[in-house]
Amino acid sequence: MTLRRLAILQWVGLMLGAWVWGAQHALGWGITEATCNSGHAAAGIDHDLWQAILAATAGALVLGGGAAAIAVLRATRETSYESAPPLGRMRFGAIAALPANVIFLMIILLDGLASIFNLACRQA
Amino acid sequence: MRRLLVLAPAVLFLSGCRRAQNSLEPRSHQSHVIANLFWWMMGGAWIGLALVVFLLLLSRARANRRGFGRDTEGLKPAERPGWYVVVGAGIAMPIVLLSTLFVIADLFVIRTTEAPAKSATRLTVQVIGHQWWWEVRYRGTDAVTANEIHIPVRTPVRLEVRSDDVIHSFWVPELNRKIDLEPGTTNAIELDADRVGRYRGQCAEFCGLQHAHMGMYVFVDSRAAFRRWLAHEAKPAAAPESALARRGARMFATGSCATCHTIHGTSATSNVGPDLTHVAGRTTLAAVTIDNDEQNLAAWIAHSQSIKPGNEMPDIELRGARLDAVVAYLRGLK
Amino acid sequence: MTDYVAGGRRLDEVPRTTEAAEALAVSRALRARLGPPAACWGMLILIASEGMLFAAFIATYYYLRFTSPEWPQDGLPAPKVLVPLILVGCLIATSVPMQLASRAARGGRLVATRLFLLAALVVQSGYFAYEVHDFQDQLRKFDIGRNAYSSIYYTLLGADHAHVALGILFNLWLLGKLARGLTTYRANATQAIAWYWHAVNLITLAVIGTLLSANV
Amino acid sequence: MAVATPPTPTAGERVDRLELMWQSRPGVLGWLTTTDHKKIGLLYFWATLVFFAAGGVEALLIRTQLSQPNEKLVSPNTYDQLFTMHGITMIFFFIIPMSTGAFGNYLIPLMIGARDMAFPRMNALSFWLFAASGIFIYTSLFLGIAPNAGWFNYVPLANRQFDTGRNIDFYSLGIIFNSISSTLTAGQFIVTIFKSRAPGMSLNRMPLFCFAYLAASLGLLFALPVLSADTILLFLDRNVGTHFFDVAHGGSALLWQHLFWFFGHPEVYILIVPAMGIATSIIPAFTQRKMVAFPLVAIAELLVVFIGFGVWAHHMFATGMPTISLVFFAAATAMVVIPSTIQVFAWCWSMVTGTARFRTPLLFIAGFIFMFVTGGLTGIMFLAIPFDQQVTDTYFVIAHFHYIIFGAAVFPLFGGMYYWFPKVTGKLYYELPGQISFWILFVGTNLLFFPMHIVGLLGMPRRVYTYSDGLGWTAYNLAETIGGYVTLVGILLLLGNLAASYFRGAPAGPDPWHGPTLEWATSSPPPDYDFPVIPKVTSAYPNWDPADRQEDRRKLAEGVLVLDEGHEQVATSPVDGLFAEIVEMPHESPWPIILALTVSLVFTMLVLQKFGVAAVMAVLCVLALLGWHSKEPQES
Repeated sequence: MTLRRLAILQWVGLMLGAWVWGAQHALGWGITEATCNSGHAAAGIDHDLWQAILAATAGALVLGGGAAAIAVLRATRETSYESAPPLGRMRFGAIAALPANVIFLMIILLDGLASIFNLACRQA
Repeated sequence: MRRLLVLAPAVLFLSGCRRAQNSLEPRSHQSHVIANLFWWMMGGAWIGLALVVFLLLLSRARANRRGFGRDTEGLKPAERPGWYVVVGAGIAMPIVLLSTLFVIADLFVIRTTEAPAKSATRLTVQVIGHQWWWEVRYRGTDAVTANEIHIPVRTPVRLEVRSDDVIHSFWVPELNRKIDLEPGTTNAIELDADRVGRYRGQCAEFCGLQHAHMGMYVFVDSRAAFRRWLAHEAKPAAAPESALARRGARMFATGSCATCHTIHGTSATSNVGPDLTHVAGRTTLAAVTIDNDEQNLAAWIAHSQSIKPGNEMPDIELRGARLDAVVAYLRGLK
Repeated sequence: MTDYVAGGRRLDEVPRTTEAAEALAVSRALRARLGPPAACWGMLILIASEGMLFAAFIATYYYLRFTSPEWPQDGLPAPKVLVPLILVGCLIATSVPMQLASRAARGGRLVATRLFLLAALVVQSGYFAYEVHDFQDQLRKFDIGRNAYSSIYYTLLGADHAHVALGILFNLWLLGKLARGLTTYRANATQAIAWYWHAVNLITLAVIGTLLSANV
Repeated sequence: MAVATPPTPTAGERVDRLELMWQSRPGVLGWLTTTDHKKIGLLYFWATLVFFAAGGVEALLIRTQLSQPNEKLVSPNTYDQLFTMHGITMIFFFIIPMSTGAFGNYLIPLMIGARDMAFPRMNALSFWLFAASGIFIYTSLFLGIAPNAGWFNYVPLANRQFDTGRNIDFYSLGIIFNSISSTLTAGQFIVTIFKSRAPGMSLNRMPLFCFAYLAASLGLLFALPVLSADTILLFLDRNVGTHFFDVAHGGSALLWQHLFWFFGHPEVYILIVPAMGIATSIIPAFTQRKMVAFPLVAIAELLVVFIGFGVWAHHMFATGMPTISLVFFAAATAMVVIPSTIQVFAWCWSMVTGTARFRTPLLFIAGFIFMFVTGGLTGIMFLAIPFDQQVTDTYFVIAHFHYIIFGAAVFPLFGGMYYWFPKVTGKLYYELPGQISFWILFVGTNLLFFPMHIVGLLGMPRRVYTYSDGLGWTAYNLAETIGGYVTLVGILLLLGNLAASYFRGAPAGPDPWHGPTLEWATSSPPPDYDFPVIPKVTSAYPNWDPADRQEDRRKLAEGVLVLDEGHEQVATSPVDGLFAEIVEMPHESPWPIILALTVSLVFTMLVLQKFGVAAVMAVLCVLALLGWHSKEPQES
């Protein structure tokens, strides 16, 4: 694998999950507000369906990010995360990306589960 | 006289009654599940803390050993165990535990504490927050009271709360979690008490100078007693009986009192302050700040600003016989 | 000396950029440098913080919209669509001369830099003048204190115009500097200010888009 | 005869030239115009200590008022101003400026092998703005019209209708004023960490301290503008007649809370992350062991702030939002814990498998871990929405966040004061009093804050100026008050110890702890130019690479990377630390303090509602900026 593609994969692994979760968080919350508030946007949204689609897409993308990180890990098997850049830095980034993506995936799954399981617009 | 007989048992019961607001002494299904949730979480918390303290003590016990794990002397400590600990105890374990807690609390427990659906309960009580007292109305009746809410025992009650000025928060820990009183929107919460008694509550959202003195009592009565109370509360005020009280009534209607307070069945119909139609039937004054007896009532009328500084009611220029008259009248409003 | 390597480069390859005080030296120094100067990073910081400010205002707009039964409130007229869009188009077009100016400066071409900046400045000033005039017109129709809609409408618009005005001041200052020749410092400034304008143009697009969304 | 070729200067001569190039003006004028990150760090340190004292006095007055039921020490009005100012002071004028302004300013350039910040004059500006904003907001307290609606200042209580005085205008303007300063500091750190690292210090070789400060700075940069937006809207509502928060005219009261907590929750992580950074620098030094799972700790420090942006509504669980909205924030609240657990176990395991020397700094870090875990475990409980709704706005929450903000955010600051004291002063502190001060603080803090959990569960709401007897709160409150005074004793002992050590301490030498990072590679206190040679970096623990330090000494003799021909600093590429360019750095300048003065004039006029005059003052600011940029580096 070329160094350039490796670099791209490393940044995808490190950044994609973060962006995806950010978007899913804002959108998902926005959908609930739009569904339950008096504003126009409430018109005809099937809340649970949208949340399901959103969570599934976001989850898949985060998994993609994780896969990218793993690819970098395999490609840099014989370098240490302490060794010189760019390879050392890439391995470093890939290692760091794994827990990040796991965490983002968990949040997205819990979001989807809870927003669908709970009754729409019941006041907590 | 008959009215006195009705109220007497209640008064006797209250005199020997606890005044606490302890979230760990649940008196309703809702508070009960919340308290259970807490006890479980606290148990887990102690275990977690113990684990970390153990590691800290372990490091202290093994401190100052020569020649072990000094990167700086080329004696590299093993790397792998550290990774196992961090990934296992630092990532895997908490993810499992936290997800479990999330599912239990926010998917299942929350079903019990959520606001009830509009049609779910037969009785609906409206609570309107004011700086710094609670206005209480009973949907479908003329009953209006303040700071002392009566509900029937073992009966789900839908409480609809909103605020007339700033944000307050309705909180009676022994009966349920809290709910904010927002201006412009109506929030709801369910009260469903297990047993007869008096439960103390207090405003929980900072709402200005006298936030500290914005208490309330929830009286959980037997269903029969509640029906009697509600029926009586919905009636207009009793006519003054003694001459003194009649004089007080005139002064109330013509004086400054009527500019803020309502007494049903009289010309006083202003809604700035609490409704006084049955003020003598309440156990406390000024939102559970002082007990409702003759001296306190007189003191409150004459010096409310020194009892509850900054509250909306000014010190009234009534002294001596004139004050006694108004007090006599109000004490008659059972 | 020459055989020393630090941070992946032979030391004699590394330029002393800020010394350059004359067009040719500037272009040579900047070609030898890696990546944009700290000035541009500083500008990125400003852009990030201003971007968040507008993000907050725009979020406010939609939060108020979602929570109010009618929008615009009190039957106020929704803003006109065509003219604002054309104007924003003109403003965004100025990103081109700004970018060209930035490249010219780094290439040591002083005259070109001045001309591109001037071209951009003319359009930007025209846009600003019209918008200020239009702002006053609208205030006569309904004022900022009418309701929440009018409040957020004028706040968003006013904040955006303020940023355009600031950019115009930047360009004036820059032209003043460039009147006394080209230095690395001025080349860096041109690059950073070009970035500022790209950001302001995008922000303007977002703001106008938000305000026009009242029509749908 | 080699007369034509001048003799190459010796190392000594080169150092003399650096001295000459970098020395700053003597005396008061030198301090007013300095751009030296170390001097600015010290200015921050002293200024924030003053605010710490103010906030502490406020806290003790609050505790004394609550020591027993129906106490009448202060009036309700005074009490409201006290707890509001206590919150504002400790967050905006003590912890943030102490951890970023003081520690960050002093240490970041030393840790990355730079000679100064990327924007030295902007650095000075941010300090003077900070000082001015502090004076600005404290003026209101001395006039008796301080902010009085709590540090999160909910509307409508804070709006004109219910708060007619100037109090809240001081709040909104003071907050914006202070945000400008914090934003400058944050941007400063981000650019410095990305652009000024010594060549070769790629991201995977950057000290964890810098990761932590990068995280905190990014957090500030993206959170503060939202707070400014919120306070701007409030200022407009109160002074221009807009209706953002006015329900009667289509506004929303919850809007304030959303915007505020979008800032407010990241803020609490921003408070804690520098503390984590200090912990990750003290632990390796006192265990002589590299941090376990370095990459995970690094990413954890960034993640805790990033995910912290997604949890804000867990401060609003009782506002009656729909359950399906709340769960998004509850889920994030659950998972934001993971980065912290990663770090806790990394710290603990490093201490277990290293050779821990429990000197005072490490004691404070151990105390920090204990307090952080305690506060964290109560924090976890808030992801259970029903329980959060039961205890929110009670003393249970007060207990939770004081364990985090005092126990976890401030203890490492104390530990750091001891740890870097030899570097800053060149003297050793007294060990025994140091350890005693720790134990007093540890006991006092737990006595002060632990009973708050119980009293909260017993139903005591926060922000009550008094309470009546017979609710079962009295004994706990008394205990808390006693704990408060014990804590005071501990702090006084700590400061007294440092003061005594400053005058009588034994000389420390450059590296008393055999520390891992570059600040220990230069003399104590560091010279104005920080390092005679731009250091070579091949790992995240450069001071434990003796070969590289040898090479630095050799380079000095040969004059390689000494940069003694100008007031110069290296700039590198942001990710891999490639050597990008050599840039001339600005000298000390009067413009920062002048600009700060003009800005304070603007804010003063705004709070006096003299908007026309304020506009004129704004023109002065522009003129000051023109003066600032009148001189270019190559002209110096």
